[in-house]
Amino acid sequence: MELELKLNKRNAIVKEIKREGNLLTVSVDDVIYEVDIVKVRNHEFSILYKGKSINIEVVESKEPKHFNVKNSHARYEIEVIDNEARYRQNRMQAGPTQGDNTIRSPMPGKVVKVYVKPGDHVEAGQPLIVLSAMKMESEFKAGSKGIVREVPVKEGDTVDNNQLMVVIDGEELES
Amino acid sequence: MELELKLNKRNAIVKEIKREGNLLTVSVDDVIYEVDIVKVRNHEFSILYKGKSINIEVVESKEPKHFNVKNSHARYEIEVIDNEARYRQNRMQAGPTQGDNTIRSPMPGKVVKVYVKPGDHVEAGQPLIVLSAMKMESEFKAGSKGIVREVPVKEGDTVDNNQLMVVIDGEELES
Amino acid sequence: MEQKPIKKVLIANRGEIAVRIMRTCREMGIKTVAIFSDADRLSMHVKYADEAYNIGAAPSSESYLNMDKVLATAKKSGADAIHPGYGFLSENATFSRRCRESGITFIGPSPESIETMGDKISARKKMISAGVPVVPGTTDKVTNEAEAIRQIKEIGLPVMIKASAGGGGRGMRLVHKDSEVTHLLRAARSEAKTAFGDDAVYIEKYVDSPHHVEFQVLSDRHGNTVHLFERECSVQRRHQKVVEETPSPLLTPEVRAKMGACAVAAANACNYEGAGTIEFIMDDQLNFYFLEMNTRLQVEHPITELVVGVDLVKEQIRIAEGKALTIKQDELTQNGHAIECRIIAEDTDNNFMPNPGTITHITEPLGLGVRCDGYVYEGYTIPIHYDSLISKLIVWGPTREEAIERMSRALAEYKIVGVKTTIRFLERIMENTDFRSGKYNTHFIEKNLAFLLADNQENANEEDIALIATFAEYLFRLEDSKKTTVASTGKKETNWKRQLRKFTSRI
Amino acid sequence: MEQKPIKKVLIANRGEIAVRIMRTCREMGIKTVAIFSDADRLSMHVKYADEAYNIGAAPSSESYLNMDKVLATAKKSGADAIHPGYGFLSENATFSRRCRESGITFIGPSPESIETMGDKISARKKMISAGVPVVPGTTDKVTNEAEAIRQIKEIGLPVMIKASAGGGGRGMRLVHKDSEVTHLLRAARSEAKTAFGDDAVYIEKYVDSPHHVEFQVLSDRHGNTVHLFERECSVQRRHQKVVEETPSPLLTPEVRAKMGACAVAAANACNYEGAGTIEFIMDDQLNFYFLEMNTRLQVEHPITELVVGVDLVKEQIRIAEGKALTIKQDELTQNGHAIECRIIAEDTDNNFMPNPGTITHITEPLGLGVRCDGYVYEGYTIPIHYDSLISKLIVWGPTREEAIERMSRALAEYKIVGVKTTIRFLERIMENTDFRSGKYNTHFIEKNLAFLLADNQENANEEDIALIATFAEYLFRLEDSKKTTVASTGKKETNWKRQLRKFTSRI
Repeated sequence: MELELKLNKRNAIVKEIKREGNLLTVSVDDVIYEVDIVKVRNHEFSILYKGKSINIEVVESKEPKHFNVKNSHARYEIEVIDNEARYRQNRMQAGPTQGDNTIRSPMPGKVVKVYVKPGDHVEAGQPLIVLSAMKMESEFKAGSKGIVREVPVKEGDTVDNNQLMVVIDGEELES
Repeated sequence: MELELKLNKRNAIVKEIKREGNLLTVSVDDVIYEVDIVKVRNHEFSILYKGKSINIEVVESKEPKHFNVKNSHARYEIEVIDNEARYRQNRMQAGPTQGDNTIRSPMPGKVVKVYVKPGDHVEAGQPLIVLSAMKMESEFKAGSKGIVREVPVKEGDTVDNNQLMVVIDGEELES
Repeated sequence: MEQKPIKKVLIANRGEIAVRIMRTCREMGIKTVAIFSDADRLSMHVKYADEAYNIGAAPSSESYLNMDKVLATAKKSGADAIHPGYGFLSENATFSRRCRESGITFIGPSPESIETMGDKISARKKMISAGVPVVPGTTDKVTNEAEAIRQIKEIGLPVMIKASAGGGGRGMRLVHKDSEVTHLLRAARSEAKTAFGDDAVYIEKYVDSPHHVEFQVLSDRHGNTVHLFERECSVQRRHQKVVEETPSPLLTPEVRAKMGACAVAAANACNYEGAGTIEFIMDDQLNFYFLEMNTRLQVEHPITELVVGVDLVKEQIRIAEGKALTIKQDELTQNGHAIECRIIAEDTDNNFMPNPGTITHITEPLGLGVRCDGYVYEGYTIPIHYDSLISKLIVWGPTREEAIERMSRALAEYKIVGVKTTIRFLERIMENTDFRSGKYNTHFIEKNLAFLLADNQENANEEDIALIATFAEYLFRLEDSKKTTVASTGKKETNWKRQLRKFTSRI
Repeated sequence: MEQKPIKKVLIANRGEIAVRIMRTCREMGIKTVAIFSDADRLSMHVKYADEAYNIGAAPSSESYLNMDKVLATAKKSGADAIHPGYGFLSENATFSRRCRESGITFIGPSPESIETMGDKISARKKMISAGVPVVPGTTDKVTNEAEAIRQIKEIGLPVMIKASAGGGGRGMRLVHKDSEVTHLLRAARSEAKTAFGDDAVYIEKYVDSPHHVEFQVLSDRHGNTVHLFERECSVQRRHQKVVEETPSPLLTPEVRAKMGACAVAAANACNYEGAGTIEFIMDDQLNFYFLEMNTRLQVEHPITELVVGVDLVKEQIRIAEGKALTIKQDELTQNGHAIECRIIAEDTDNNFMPNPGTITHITEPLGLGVRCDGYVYEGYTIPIHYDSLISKLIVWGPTREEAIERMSRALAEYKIVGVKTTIRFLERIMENTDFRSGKYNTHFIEKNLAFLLADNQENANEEDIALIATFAEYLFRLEDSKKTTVASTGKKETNWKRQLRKFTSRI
């Protein structure tokens, strides 16, 4: 198998060369690695590479095919670039993304204030909604000018992680 | 739902009377209990009964429909008596059980010695097999007189928990 | 005096502190009663207690802060005492009074002590009369310019001018130089006038590069008070303590003795009973000033326990029973060094946003000199309604250096998956030279923020290894998905299975 | 003398002790190398180490005991020292010698010390010449009856007569009364003659109701030796220690001082270097006799660490580096009380059969004064090949009583699902009056077995609650099974799902 993975600005090709039990030989771009790799539990890998014992946590993030990867002292966000991702990337390059004008909750919380309703004109930077979690309040602002299309939450609602809170129509409509 | 449960010599009938969210009302024989019961994780229940906070561990044992149940200071072995179990119980009362002459491993281990082979006549108490686990050896003896029918393990084998090691034919054949 | 043994304690709190208090009760053979809101049925303190009662809806105001319900539950359960923990009702004089009126022992100070120390002005006056240094400044408001300038001269620069009616930073000016005095004073008064319709001001000495050093005290009702030395709490972010240690790397034995005497005097001045903390602000020259008194157990009390060898909750209970302290001041010593790190559910990379959610995995650090006071467990969902403190990691070592090394080791062992935490941020604090040298004040985090947020990248290979692990994750999931076909799905399907299905359906 | 700093240590061990040693190495900034057998790829020590190398098949003889492979791995990894832990190669003089010959620092004593103390006869003679009391008895074998009777008189009853060529209990007689001497001596000699063709015997004082008390020592190569007081290890089952505590509830300060001096003399007599333990047997009158010396770290070393405040592994490493001890005997004190309980994977209800298997859940106890040195984790399968010790739970308290209460509390918090363990058995020990009063000897478990195996049943309601929980388990499973239909199953299916399916297919 071969896979394109994106880490910051780097797009790396990882290719399986050989696999025998725990021993996996792969190339990462031009470098060949032979590692002893075992999945300890859902999120945890134990890797032995040239004798070094490395523990790596691989957790899928909110975004599909994005992984938060941690070793003992560094963190990486790695994206799997497959055909679907490439298609999405191309679409995003084609025009302004609809995502810019969508406010989603970055964490579970309670909606304590909603400043706008569908049909309102908003300017960039205008406060839209206030979310409270763990005794801290966070205000969310419009990313750019537009018209509020949808506010699927109301004051007092409890929202989940990554839940849609406000949609603003900019120049183009969501497809 | 109604269930017959066996705890030592007691056969108790537990019957669901009402259930609303975590609140479960049941009768145990003639006594009615209202409990707040939640399954915390696979093996763990949290029960509030008349204010008392009780943590109970319910783990299925090797035997089908037998549960090892623990609270903070006592252990119980509880068996679900359903039609299948009743059928089994009746059969067992009808004649000597085949199980008496079957040696199974009580734990994972390594077979270090096999004293018998199929066809051997054995006396009650005669050593059949030695299992080693965690630096301790345990010897298993014949429960009664008979003829060795099967020894599906050999020296050096690793056995799992509850794995069949020796079968001895007594007066009757296994059905 | 009357002694009243405590047999059953209601803990009017939740989270790690409720569990910590119950641990000591269990060791003392005292029964424990938990109270819980609708959001906390599966919280650790409910499972840990001997008894547990629901007292209302998730918001604190409808449950943990509802005095009527708390007191009614104490009555119903037959609890003879209430331990308030920290936060919630712990520094509420009314609650202390209502406990007394209900015949329930409040494990904490009298309402009178709480009231005296809870009001900043009255506390300041008490301290002055007890001979405890306070931040130099005007005791009453100043309404004319000449008097203000005279006061500023007397206090000495730098000073902070604060609008008497003020708040939120308006009408406030920091004065560093003589030449600025008149100009800034007028600016402050004018802004105050506009904002609050009142140009009266207070003037206070401004403590530059301040250190936050606090002293633990214990007082019984028989007139005995001891202090259990200091805690250095200068590692703060937005006035929230992040790391605490004892002994303070700053104090000399002489200053320690002077501050300890002041702490005892402060407690005695308000007829204190129980465990309390005198907070001081200190400058680089080790001048110290009374800041406030916390009339309750502190979050960071465990570092004192490890270095002094005293169970503070046990002492609180003994004092509340009316017993005399058995601890003598001259028998107390500081043995070794202790550090506490607060493990908080927040996203340090995203402006320290709180990060509630479900713990999918937790491995707590173990071994010599490591104590972990937490309350979350695998599968537990941290509610959005309460504090974001997940646990406190406390280590002890014979020296400060060894304690820091041990803390680094323990933080590296600490694994929490499912919510973002401050663990890595704390690891970076332990690696920071300012922290390691012990030369830091309350500006520490602000000053070192870039360092603290950065990763400690070792070499390029590691990036490749991370890529390989991700590759393997993708590969293994793909293989699993080929082996399994889920025909229909039910509630019992594990998260892992559900994610797997979502994931593979996208491939 | 030469000092050689240690930068990288190979730990020639596995399980909890390997992890415990690595923790200290990490705190000292020393790199660690793990070795592992085929059965241990996922063992905690492999994950904890900086480097890890496979050294062979599962049986110890082919891996952890294979000196060639261990030494070759040390060379390959560039380790400059080897820590043997306990068990395996830790008391192997040949291994200590081969390390020395390979230029690798052996963190432990010289081969000569190991040899001297490893041979019972030579150790006994060394002790006698060093003035350390040994169990009174004949130094050489006795071949005639008159001489035997003379010796028995000299030693004093009760005595044990043992066949010189013997073993397995044959030719052994315990003599209590004068009137039995001749009769039992003849019986022993006759049986010895028949069994071994040799009627020579040894005679030893029989220590009735014996206590096992041991002293920890540290010796450097500069001639300094200190003892770190005693550990009481009389709670044993089949000569395996189960619970250890310090201080011993038995010793007086005078006897403690005398034993400590003997322990130091014993270590000096064999030119000891490193951490070692002198084991004594003691009778109810506090007469004590040298039993043997363990020339390595003990399983129960943590209780000493908690009470004396010293990291013994750190001291071992410093001594091996050639540094002089910085600890002075007269600065050492026993601070408070510590107890260790060994958590073992065995079925106490089924003749203490070992119980390897997969840990499906683990919750370790936390909080003030609790230390847990373990190595298993959720999802880990304990191999059948090695020791059944899962972890050691160690508590500290200011007094013995408080330590016992804390241990009870901690044991109650300790949850392990998937394998049977000694946790409940240990809880019962903490509840036992003989143990609580401190009046116990090595017969303790045997004497109290019925109590220790019994449950502590409170009332009839509890039985009903257990029935209700089982009912709910059945009910919830049934409901889940109705919601889910698994069409095909793959490898990734969780245990829970698989069990559910097996279970419901039977309904």
